[in-house]
Amino acid sequence: MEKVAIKDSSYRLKKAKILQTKKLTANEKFFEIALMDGERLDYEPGQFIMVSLLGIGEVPISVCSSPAKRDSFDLCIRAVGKVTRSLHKLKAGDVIGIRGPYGKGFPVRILEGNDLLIIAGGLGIAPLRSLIQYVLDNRRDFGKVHILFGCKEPKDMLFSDELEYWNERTDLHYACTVDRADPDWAGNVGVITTLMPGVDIEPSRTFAAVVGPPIMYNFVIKELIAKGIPERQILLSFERNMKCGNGKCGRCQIQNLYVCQDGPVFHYEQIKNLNEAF
Amino acid sequence: MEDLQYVILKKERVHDFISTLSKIQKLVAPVSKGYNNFAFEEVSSGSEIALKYIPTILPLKKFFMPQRETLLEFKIAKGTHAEPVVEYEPMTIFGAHTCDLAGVQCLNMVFSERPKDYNYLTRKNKITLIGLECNEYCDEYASCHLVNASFPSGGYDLFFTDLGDYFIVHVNTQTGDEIVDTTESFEKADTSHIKELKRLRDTKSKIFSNEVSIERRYMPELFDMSFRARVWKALEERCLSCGNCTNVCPTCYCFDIRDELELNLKRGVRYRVWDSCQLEPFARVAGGINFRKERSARQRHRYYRKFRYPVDRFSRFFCTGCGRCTRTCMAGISLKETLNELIKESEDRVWKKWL
Amino acid sequence: MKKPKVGIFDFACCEGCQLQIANIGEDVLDVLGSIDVVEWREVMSEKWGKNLDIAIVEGSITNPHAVKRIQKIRKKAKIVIAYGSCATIGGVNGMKNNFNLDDIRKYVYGDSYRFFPTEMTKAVHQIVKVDYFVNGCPVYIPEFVAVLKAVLQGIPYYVPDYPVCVECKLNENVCMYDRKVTCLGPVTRAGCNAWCINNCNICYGCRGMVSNPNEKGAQDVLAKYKIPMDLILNKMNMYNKCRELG
Amino acid sequence: MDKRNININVEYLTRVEGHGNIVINVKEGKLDTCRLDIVEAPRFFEGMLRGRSIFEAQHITSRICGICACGHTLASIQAAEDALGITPTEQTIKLRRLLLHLEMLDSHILHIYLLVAPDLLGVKSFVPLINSHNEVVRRALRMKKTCNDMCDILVGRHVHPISAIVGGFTKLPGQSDLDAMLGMLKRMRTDMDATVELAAKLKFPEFERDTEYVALVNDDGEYPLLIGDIGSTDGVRMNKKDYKRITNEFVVPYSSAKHARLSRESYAVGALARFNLNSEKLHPKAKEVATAVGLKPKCINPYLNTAAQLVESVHCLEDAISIVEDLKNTSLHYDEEIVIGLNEQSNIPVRAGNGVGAVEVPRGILFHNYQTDENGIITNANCVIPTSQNTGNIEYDMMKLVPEILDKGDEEITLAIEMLVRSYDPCISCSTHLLNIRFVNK
Ligand SMILES: Cc1cc2nc3c(=O)[nH]c(=O)nc-3n(C[C@H](O)[C@H](O)[C@H](O)COP(=O)(O)OP(=O)(O)OC[C@H]3O[C@@H](n4cnc5c(N)ncnc54)[C@H](O)[C@@H]3O)c2cc1C
Ligand code: SF4
Ligand code: SF4
Ligand code: SF4
Repeated sequence: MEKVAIKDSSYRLKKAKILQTKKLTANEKFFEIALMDGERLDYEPGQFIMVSLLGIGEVPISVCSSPAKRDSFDLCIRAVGKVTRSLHKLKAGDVIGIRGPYGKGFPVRILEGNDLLIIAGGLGIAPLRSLIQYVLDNRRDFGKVHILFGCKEPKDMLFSDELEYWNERTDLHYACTVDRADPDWAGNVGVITTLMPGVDIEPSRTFAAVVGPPIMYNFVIKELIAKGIPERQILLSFERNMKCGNGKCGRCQIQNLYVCQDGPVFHYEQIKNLNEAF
Repeated sequence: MEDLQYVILKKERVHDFISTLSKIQKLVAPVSKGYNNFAFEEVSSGSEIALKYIPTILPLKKFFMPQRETLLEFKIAKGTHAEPVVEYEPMTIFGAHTCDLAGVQCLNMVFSERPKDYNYLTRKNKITLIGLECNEYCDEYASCHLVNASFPSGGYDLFFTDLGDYFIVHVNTQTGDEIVDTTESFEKADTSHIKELKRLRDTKSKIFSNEVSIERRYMPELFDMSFRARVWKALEERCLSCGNCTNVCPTCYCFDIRDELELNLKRGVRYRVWDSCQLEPFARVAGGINFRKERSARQRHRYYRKFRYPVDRFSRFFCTGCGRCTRTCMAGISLKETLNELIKESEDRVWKKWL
Repeated sequence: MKKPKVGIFDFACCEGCQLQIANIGEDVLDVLGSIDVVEWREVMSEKWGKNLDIAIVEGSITNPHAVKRIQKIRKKAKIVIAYGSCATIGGVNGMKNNFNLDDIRKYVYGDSYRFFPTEMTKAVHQIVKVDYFVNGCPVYIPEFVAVLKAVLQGIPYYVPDYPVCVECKLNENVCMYDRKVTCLGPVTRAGCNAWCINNCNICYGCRGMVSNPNEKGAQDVLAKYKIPMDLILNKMNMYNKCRELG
Repeated sequence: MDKRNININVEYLTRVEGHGNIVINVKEGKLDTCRLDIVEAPRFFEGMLRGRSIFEAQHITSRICGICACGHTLASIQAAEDALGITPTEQTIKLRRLLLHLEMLDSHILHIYLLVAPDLLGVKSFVPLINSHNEVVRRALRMKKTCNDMCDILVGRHVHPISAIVGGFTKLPGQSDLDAMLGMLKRMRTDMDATVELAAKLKFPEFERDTEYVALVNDDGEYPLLIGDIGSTDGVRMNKKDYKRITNEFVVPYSSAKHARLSRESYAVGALARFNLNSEKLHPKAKEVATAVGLKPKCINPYLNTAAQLVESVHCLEDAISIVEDLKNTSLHYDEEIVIGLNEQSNIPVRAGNGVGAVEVPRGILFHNYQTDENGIITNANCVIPTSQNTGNIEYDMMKLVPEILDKGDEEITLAIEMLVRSYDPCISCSTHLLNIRFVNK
């Protein structure tokens, strides 16, 4: 058996340093990361990277910052298992491996000049934060912007200071809701679709970007279509099991589509007939 | 047929040829494992080889993408350093049937697609492939004609056809040419040999005919109609989810990637292993949702990955008709039967629509 | 990093799984170099008695005394590893549960049977919480080492939830069903690299069943090969009887 | 002698396989109690075997003891074949002898290095030896691993062998496997020499008590381990089928325990017993070692059981080499590979029967006995392990030893007694059906 190094391997890792971490909720942690060796990550909002902890494993994570932030990027990670729990133990200065970015993000060139209805459920805010920050960085290029956010309980609220900031901005409409309130909660209570009647949109010029847990999609899409938004203008991001990110390992397939390469962001029109999508 | 590309190997010289070949580099060929089972294993003499064999337990993919292969080697001490590597072993494969050659062609397409998989491609370039024609069906499980894999169509360096006292050999590549030169076992073919070959192929085209009652070109359409077919539901109760059908399939290439550390927790490797869409955890994500929870959905996915999805991507079927999945299934799930049932079910539907 | 303090304890079992540790050979010194074994009755006279980082527990729980002892160990140990079939699924000791307990006691010990209190055999997790499982009768050394590394890394170890057939095929064995012999591979959790089939025996199910076995399908297969149901149930019960206790 | 009171209670005797307690009570200089209690949780193997196919017996009874798994397997197979009326082929017997040698070697090495040596070197366990005698520990592990690797080749694994079943082997070693084994065995000679050298230096306590020694005997030139009649140093000889005559349970007057007895109140089995009965059949190299360590029959110092284990190790290594060389020369008959049956495929006809297996395992003779109905289903089972035969003898040894060393301190007495028990290499994890379990009903 012979062994040689492969320069162009699609599994080659880039070294990245954690600049800072911040606990967001009991289960989610925020990481600001910079590539080492003078490299930069070029990505679109909605794309993801593979994050490696050598000896433990590799997981797909959405980049949650705006590409305009050139020198570093952000991740928001929920601790659920092997790799993600181990990532939570890291602190500023620690080094991780990454590869990517991968997949198709939100088509910002197409979104430009249109109104946006951004709907995030729970951790779905992570990839959407990238889009929102991008939109805010380039606010002039977009029409009206609505952001709807829902999560289980107030304590699960991610990026609460940023939500606060969006709420205060006059150039966008922001609303949020929780499934279950706690005594300190004065806001909306109910599933995310309860916020939708309050949004006034011009369907033909509105693009909806929706990211959340699988069960959320069915209900939200129904509402959006009822509001008259064309199927082509509804964008969804999917989460599937993923190992390679290269469209080979087969884990993330939704029928004939590979989430890692053809997605994770899809037009509703593209996938509405795929039984395995929902 | 171009004469120049053909040589012949007399039967009495086969053993010489094999032992010479085995001295050039590692040689693997089909050997008998008993109970009408065969496997590609290393050989050094002609007597070890089973020239008449039905498809081996594992297909050739085990040489092109081994069951376990290292992707990265890393050290954890002092930051992290990881180096992508490929492990390979130059070898010659002798005796590949047309279905298995087709399987390798499929894998070549997959791993050449961007982003290219250099682990596969590097290894592939070190493998010499010598095909061997099936003059008749291996058994009732084969369906190679349906998928257009019953006749040779490239993908080899040399291709052997048994014509009684001798093999006629098609030289397809320069590597093949070099083998002919260095082993010095071959003679030039003349027109009578070529005629013999033609005659064999004519007979073959009478023996080999569509194993399933559908024309090849209608297959994608059949599958387009069949996503909700009852056939899949019926498989729910039968399939044991043992993953045998995908492991033995020449074109199933799904894999898992894992890390392994040495005990000192300082060095390790990242490696990939074969995986199977038939296994319970395959499409399960954090949080416990399983996107293909039902065995029926998993079986359906397998069939679509053979007959429908690759048609869009690679313009060919990813079934080579080798029949391994049927042969290996202890629940007796048969590829041909499933297809026939799909056809019957769709005919019902079309018929009812007309009524 | 400070070396974790490890205790190795045995309950009703053959102690073969402990022996597997010695069978690692010289590499065991690397294993012992990464942990600090403070209690291991089979090979050590030292006794510890204090709190432990890791308790490796071999054997099934078969009498009231053992129940108390395992509860004590659980209280003392941060991490409990159930080690070997007896500990993880009850193993061969579970066959006892096929019988009336008094009857089996009388059979073996005659009139003195009263001196041998016994209870239904249970796996360790059926009494106390277990953090890691090392299945197998005996344990497969590479898997044990993998679990140990996961413990040291502080990450979970997932026992494969797919059948032995997967590994069996990767090893390119002739399937036992082709030899007209029943094999429990299709319903047994992988992780042993199809040890028994590699050696031309059948799988006896020593690693426990996969989480979602297709029982109906398995019955059809048996019918197809004309194998009597009770024979296979009997075989299933060799290692997996304790499953019934929930 | 002063009127001492001694109360020794060693709970969870360590460095033995399985769980045992020692209870010694000296009241005013007189020995009052002297017991070896077996506290292993009973596992009821014999009970569980009822209703099982005779072809499953070997798989199940191997699980009686992980240390002598191959021994139990072989005794079980022998009993089953006896019951079914099968005669194994010559090749099968050769391979089984080889397997038994490997296990003997493995177990003796484990016992000498990991369990006895710490006592003789004055440490608590082999763990401190890792630092103080690193090379010794490495050698022990290396030798053990070699035995283990060879078992892997021969039967799949040492702990609960896979391919050895009733009728023969499901898989036979290939030519390259035989070469590999031969290489390993030959390389082991260096380590064995070093072991002999080390052991020659060890000093064993001086203590003697005459007793009856029981082991397999035969009439050919072979040191009997796998096949033979039951023989004793008191001149008894009988067929293995009559094993119940010696292991027969009987009640001794001073307790409710049951003992095994042949010509006297107790007897001993194990390496020393085998040596005392068959030493002239040992391999010449083993004989040399016996002379070197001053062991000659009839030796009645139980502590020297360890020395006898050393001598046997040399014998097993050398004889294993001859067996493998022989197999290589004659080359294996691969058509003897058998398909596992488990009654689904009646390759082997079944019948009603009653079979006994008697095999010398590291700690002495092991008996398995099965009765089956006409379908080959076990109706009665009995397994008698060496340790249960030895326990009575150990107690008589203790009764003689304790008064002799009453002038020593408690700790020294405890150690002397623990060492005595350990020298028998008791394997009480085999708690199938212990004859002499002592009920603590004070
Ligand atoms: C495109 C994309 C973008 C994503 N973006 C983000 C993001 O921005 N932030 C984020 O937090 N996550 C994101 N995820 C999800 C994230 O990738 C997963 O949470 C992560 O892969 C989990 O890996 P893990 O190693 O931590 O968990 P694992 O150890 O793999 O386990 C996950 C869960 O499954 C269970 N499990 C796994 N295997 C087994 C088994 N064999 N037996 C029993 N139980 C098992 C575990 O108990 C655990 O609950 C994204 C996923 C995708 C596909
Ligand atoms: S699906 Fe079955 S017939 Fe088709 S290539 Fe795979 S194994 Fe062969
Ligand atoms: S031999 Fe057993 S484990 Fe192997 S494929 Fe067949 S059924 Fe599965
Ligand atoms: S093959 Fe089956 S019985 Fe054998 S070790 Fe694996 S799980 Fe246990």
